[in-house]
Amino acid sequence: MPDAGVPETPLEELIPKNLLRERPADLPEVSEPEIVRHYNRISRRNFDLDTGFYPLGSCTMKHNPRLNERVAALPGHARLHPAQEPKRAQGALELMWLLQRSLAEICGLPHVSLQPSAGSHGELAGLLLTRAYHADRGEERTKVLTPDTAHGTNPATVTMAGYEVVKLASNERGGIDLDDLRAKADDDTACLMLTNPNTLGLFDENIAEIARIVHDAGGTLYYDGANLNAIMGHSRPGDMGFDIVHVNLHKSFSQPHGGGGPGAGPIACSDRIEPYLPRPQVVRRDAQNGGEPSFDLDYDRPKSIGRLRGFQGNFGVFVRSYAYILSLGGDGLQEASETAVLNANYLLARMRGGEAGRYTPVAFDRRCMHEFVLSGAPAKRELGVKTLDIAKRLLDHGMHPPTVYFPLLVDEALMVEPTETETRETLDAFAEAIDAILEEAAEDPGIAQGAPYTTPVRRLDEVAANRNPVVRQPL
Amino acid sequence: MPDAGVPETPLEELIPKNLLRERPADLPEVSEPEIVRHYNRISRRNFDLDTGFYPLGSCTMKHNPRLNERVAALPGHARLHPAQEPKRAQGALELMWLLQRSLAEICGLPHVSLQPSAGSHGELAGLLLTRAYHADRGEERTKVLTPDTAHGTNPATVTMAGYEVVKLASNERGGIDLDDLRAKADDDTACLMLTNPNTLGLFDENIAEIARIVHDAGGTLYYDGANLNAIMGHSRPGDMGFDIVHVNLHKSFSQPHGGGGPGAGPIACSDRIEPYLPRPQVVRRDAQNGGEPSFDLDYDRPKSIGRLRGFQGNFGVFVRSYAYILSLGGDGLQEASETAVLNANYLLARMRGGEAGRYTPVAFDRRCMHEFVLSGAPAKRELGVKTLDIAKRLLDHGMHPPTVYFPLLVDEALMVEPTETETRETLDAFAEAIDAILEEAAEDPGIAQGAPYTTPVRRLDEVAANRNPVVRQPL
Amino acid sequence: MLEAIGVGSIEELFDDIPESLRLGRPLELPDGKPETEVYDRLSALAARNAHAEAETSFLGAGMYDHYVPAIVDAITSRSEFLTPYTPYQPEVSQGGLQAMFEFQTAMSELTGLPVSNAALYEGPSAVASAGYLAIGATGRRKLVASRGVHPHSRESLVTYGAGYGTDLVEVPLVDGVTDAAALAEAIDDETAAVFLQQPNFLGAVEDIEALGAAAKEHGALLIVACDPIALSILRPPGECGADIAVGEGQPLGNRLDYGGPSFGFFCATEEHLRRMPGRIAGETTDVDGRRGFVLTLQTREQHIRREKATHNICTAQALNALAGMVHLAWLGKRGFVELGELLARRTAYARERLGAVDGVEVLHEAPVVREFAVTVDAPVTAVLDRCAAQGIGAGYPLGRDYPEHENGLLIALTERRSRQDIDRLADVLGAAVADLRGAKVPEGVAS
Amino acid sequence: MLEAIGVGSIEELFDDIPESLRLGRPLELPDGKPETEVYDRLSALAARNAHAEAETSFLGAGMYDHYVPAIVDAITSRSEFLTPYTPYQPEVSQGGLQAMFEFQTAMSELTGLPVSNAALYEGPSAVASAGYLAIGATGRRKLVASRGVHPHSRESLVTYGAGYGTDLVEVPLVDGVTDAAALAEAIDDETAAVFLQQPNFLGAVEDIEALGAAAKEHGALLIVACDPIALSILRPPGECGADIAVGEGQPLGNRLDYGGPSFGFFCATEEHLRRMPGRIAGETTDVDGRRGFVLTLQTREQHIRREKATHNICTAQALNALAGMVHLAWLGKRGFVELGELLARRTAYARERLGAVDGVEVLHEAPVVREFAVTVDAPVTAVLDRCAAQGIGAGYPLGRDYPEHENGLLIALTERRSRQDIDRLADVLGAAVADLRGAKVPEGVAS
Ligand SMILES: Cc1ncc(COP(=O)(O)O)c(C=O)c1O
Ligand SMILES: Cc1ncc(COP(=O)(O)O)c(C=O)c1O
Repeated sequence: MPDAGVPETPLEELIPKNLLRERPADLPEVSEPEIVRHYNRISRRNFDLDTGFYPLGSCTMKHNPRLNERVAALPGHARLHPAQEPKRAQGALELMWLLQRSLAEICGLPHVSLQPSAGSHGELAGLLLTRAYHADRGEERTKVLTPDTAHGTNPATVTMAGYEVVKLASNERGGIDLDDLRAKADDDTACLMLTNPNTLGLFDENIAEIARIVHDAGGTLYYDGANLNAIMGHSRPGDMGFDIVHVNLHKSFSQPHGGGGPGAGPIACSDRIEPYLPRPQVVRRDAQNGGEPSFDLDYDRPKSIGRLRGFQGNFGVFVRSYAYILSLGGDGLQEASETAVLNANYLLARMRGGEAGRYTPVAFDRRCMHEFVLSGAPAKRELGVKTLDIAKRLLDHGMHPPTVYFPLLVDEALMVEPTETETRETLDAFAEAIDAILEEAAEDPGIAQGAPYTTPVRRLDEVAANRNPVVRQPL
Repeated sequence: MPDAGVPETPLEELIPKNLLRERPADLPEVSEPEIVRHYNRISRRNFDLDTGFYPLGSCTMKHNPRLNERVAALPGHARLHPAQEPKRAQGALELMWLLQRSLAEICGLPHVSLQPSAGSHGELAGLLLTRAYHADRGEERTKVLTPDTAHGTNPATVTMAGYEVVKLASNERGGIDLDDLRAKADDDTACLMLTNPNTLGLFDENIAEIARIVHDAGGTLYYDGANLNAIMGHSRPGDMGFDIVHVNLHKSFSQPHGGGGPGAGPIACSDRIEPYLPRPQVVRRDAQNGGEPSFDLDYDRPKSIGRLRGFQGNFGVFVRSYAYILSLGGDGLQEASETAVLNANYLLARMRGGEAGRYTPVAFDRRCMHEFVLSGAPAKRELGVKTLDIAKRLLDHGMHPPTVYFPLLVDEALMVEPTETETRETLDAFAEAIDAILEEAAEDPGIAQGAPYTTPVRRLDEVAANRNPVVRQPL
Repeated sequence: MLEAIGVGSIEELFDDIPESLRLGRPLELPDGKPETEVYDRLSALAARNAHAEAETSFLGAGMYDHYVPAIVDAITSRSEFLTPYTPYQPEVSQGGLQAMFEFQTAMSELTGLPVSNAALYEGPSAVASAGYLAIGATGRRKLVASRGVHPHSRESLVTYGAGYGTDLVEVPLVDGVTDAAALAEAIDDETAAVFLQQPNFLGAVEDIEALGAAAKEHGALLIVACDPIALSILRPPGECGADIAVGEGQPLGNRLDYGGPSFGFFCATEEHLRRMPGRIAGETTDVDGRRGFVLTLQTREQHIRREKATHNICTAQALNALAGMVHLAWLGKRGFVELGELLARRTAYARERLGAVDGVEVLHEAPVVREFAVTVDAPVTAVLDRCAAQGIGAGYPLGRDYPEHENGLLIALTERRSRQDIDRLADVLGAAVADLRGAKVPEGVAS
Repeated sequence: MLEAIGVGSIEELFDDIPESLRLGRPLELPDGKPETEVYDRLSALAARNAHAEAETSFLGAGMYDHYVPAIVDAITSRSEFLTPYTPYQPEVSQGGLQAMFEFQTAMSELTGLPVSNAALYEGPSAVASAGYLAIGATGRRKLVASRGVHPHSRESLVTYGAGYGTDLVEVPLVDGVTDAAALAEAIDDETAAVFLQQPNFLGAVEDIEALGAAAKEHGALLIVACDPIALSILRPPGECGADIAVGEGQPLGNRLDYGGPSFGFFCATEEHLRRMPGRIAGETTDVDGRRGFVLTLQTREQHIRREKATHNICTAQALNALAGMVHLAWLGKRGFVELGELLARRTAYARERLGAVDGVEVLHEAPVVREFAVTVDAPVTAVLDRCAAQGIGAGYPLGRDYPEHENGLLIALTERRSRQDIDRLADVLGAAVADLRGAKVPEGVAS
């Protein structure tokens, strides 16, 4: 600790004793080398994307370029105080403005707010925008439609935003059942929240019609951008008719996932939603006298839904994602989506054959976009091996399992998203591992049922953890 | 690759074809994520200090503070060109000058050159200085004395510097046999190279007498600073009578070892040696008009032995070591040595008992300084388990073995240097591991003989590697 | 690969997208650039920010320029922590889970409350999330907040509250601290929760226990937003009757980053465990009886309970929470207290020193830990510009958030601001005020 | 712990040091400082250097401001590579050993020679070490070096040679390249080795094969120091008859660092394998038949052979060699060639552009890859100062090393210096020369 350099007044003379702590917080008291060893050691008990294949569906575990970490760490970014006067933070504001413009172009919607901190935060913003939009028109609507394939954050957000969930059925192609939609879209419908391609990895071809139905009913259309990685440069939510979009910068735009964050969930929207965007908004002001434009935080937004959080959002994430967009460029982003879709379809094609084709068939027999969903139901039925067992056994093969048991629509679901940054060799190895696991299970299902064997710990007792929660080290 | 931005002239028009490469170098052609995965994966096949105990005798594997990496990476250091004009590199030169002054104080000798790149480079400098010193006096001496405990670099340096090695015997306390020294020190003696404490971890109490004998014979006294970590702030080579000292910044001054470098081996010397120091030398020039002093590179050193390498030395290492010296301060360096000696003696005390005391007794039954040497001879004789076997079995205990089979003087040597940055718990665990190995070997020597079992690979065939060297990937 | 799929071109893979919805042109973004050019471009942008390496900054207002120890970067930049996702597969996520468990333990210690989650996004949204919990727990819809609560937190409460239709009643400050009488007055049996901040936005240490009594009386939850660094020396909210303690985690191990990413913490009494938002790591054992950790009480969460979840949060700020934990471990039990003491002493010195400057008046005399408020006798924006020109970020102007303190200035310290820095601030600020005293704010300058 | 040892105080542990040799006072160094203060102190020093982030630098002369890709830092900062020592225990050092093996493979590819070691300290001392090998291999003591060899290398040869008593004969350059006739003349049957540099110090590409013929004739070893980046497009020394190729590895993945640490490489024909200095990783198998790597041919080394070792080197520059390897892998087979082509084209452009500037004359017309020399018609030190004031590091003044080119300037490019940078250099340099033409060097300015 530095020398205070000022009088060593007893604390009690500065702050009344009854407001002071009696006993210090019981923190560890260890030397720096011990801290380093501790965290280095436990770090090795993690599986990570930089070490192995991580086809976690819906999560877009693409490579995280280290360049982005480097530029985010520049002192001009990392040590910039969020309350710095805008005129002394022009670089940061310009960066945010440029990112806004880039995302607007990618989403096909003119306005962007970078404030939300993750996808679910963007969803909440989206529904609050919808509410403000309707309120401004004197309407009060109470329902939000979500398909049965929706990610859990969608319905959870609906509730948080004070709406009621109305579930939509899927059709036989995995898209929205239009009849069901027509039946449910009415003047109480505030919004339809949709992912497209959806969580089955399938593009809903009826999207234009869906948009028409919702808009005709007076609702807004919200795009859950978790799957944007499939369509960058190919198709834009705004062009599909969506009013509001969130983008997960930690998915399509390469912010590292950090073991569960940080991320960011900027939202893009159409003109009619714009007045309600969160406050403050980053704006460019053109110079009166033909000079350089300047950038500012605009608080003067009387219809704004207000703040969703402190300061200007997860700026460090913006730096990384903007660096990523600059690195790839428009051409590179388009190519990234193409390769993501190519990789998924290649892997799907490989897995249509072999043991996988038999025991874990694709849930909807179509070509997929950037991910696909298998059903482990036959494996469960015929081999006695559940999706969970397959997932656990994959760990012994040194790979991270796909997302499992989601979407709910698919029995024993395995949701596979390889991303564009994997090689064909890796995809082949994955397909082979699944085949090997199923083959082995046909011989002896007990092996998968007891897996994993080679991990730092084996299957953990989650029931006990829930029943008798120990959520901190006892004193 | 950036756009050239200039005409795409065919290469052959710029450089004659016969001077151009016909086939490109066969480098890997892989994507960034694959490179990251490859190196992350193989990195885990290394044992490292940040993860476990590494008591490699003579190597001072102390904790490497990450602060030092941070300050070395500041652009003002990391992107400073070595040929920058001194007036535009004042910060770097001042840092070097401050490091020189610090090392001079620690070594007790007035002059320092930072140029040598490691200990052995410093040794070479030292003998070339000795040669220049004698030559300047019209003397030509041909022999350098080294004790039988000397590190291999000492005799190897003697040969490289064009001298002949004369070996000195050790006495029963592990120090230099004074009679042998008296017999061998004569007017052909250029130098005595000594480590003190020596490689047995023992301080040679006769050092004043040794210095007298060598100096009387007209030789110089060279201090191999590998063991400086034992005595910082307690005793100084200059005060012991040494003329030239090298300091391993990668040992006592916390530069990370990097899997075998980089390091740096600055040398300190007395007034009489100073004229011969390598060129250029960092100097401070006081301002004529009472202003700030400035720093410069002094090339005008007519008696200098010249350059030992390019530019100014391993500056990045200087930054780290200077940061380390600032962090610890004079008080902290002294305490570091105290704790290093305390830790070694504690561990030695622990190992005097138990199985270790019986099968791997300390080679010289004294208190030690910062390290100590055990002899595995009884283990070999009585258990059939060699020092190598014990070392390999330690790997299964998750610890790096001590230095083995050095110093040569000790049969089946195990040289243990715990350093000051280890905890008592770690020391205890090491002692227990050795006891466990020996106990196990008493039951079944085959276990140690076949060890290790839990490492990425097991014992490797070094004989085959030597006999039929494969030193690159075949095309 | 196309062959294996059975298509002739990559284009074909996009056939499901109706022609009319295809973009049909390249994105209007520049082409990709090599790493070196991207680096140069971003460096050039970064160079246009007056950051805390370039000026001596006394800005605080919720985020603080603490020194982030080098080991924080070393540990959080390890691939093993940086690149996995949420630990859905605990067998290969013990590193992250154990770090969460340690974090929960530390936050529980800091706040004096028995349970902590593994972090939310950041401070103000954590305050709003606490409001959401209170509404669910009490079935009431009225929220009462001291004006000492961070303006961003109060705004977030209003924004979030728009969804479920809450009222926010604000209670004024007197002499820098929450007006106890007005607070008691504002709380009634409809009140779901009462929000205080410790220290409050003006830096003053509140008497949480005394203020909270009225909340208890009416069955409202007492929710305290706190600066985790101040909890090194202040009585923890859990010991003052708080039901929930939340806050901005940035001061623990996280860079300023122009406002994020950082983390929000959320601690509560045992009673609210099953209503907590966000991930929680719990201890358990594996089939071989080895100790291990899992994400626990997941039935609170959106991926299991969907519309019945207690919150919608999914991706949070795990890496930032790890940074916080490493920082706390680095400080250590003793060092953490020493840091708090250092700040309290330097802040006391600074307030006295600044208060003695002509044209600068201390805004309140309440006890402070690391931040205090003054009023300058000149247009504050102009004063700040003058200071900035001398390389000093003199503080946060209070005018926008507290119109009653038009020329108010909030001045924050960290261990990076030495006594010499404080003295220099006093000199530079004093000179600026002296110069500008009586000057009018030129139109359009106040933002 | 003292009790376990059986002493009463730590002091006692130092009893072996005679009283008269104890320091008996504290070291005259400041007391230890907290991390934040050390950081500030070092930052302040760093800020006083005109580094390549702060100016547009055309300095080269053996070290170059290439872009070091971010993954190099990410990989070399991993504890697993950063903190172990030399892989004495191969079972737990396969990461480092495999990296060495890959590095050896890459350097062998670059130089066209079959064997490489795992790196030496840096360039000039590697040149000197090659001289030492040549003397051992030939039993001769005369060394011949072109003046195109880096002055630091030639100086190091002299320094090292003082030990074993060698003569260094220097051969002049004509028209930028080694004077072939003079070289042939200088070589005789006493010559142990002939040293050339590719490209040479003035940036010129030498015809190694033609020049080397005389060495072959007299049984002298041909030793070529080379810029590894230039080897992307130049005929490798191994294909030009070189026995040994050495060089400064900094341009591969290593920061400028004011001159170090970087690495030196050392490749040779099979014949010299058992005389090579430094570590060498070799492939083998373990007892279970798995592929693995070990340090091999250790009987060359000091720790085994002591005074009979082929060199004294111990700690070398393993981490820097790893950085070089990662950089090469990142560039890739194609990218590496593209880099060489880019440099050759920009350098050709730059030489033409600069040559057209009034008062600037191209020093030689020999082919160049990434560096070229000019003479300015004004005192070069003053010219450099003018350019520096405009934020341009215009190059390396040749005067100290080549008095015959008093106002010579060596100008180097990397992929970081764009065409715009070159144009700006031309303008700024031109203006400076125009201004200073005919001016006298003020005394004491030339250093
Ligand atoms: C389809 C889908 N929607 C929404 C989310 C929520 O996004 P976030 O985790 O960023 O809050 C996710 C990801 O986790 C998702 O996969
Ligand atoms: C006693 C001793 N002397 C000299 C050296 C050589 O030092 P370096 O490896 O830095 O060349 C070492 C270390 O390796 C050593 O332990």
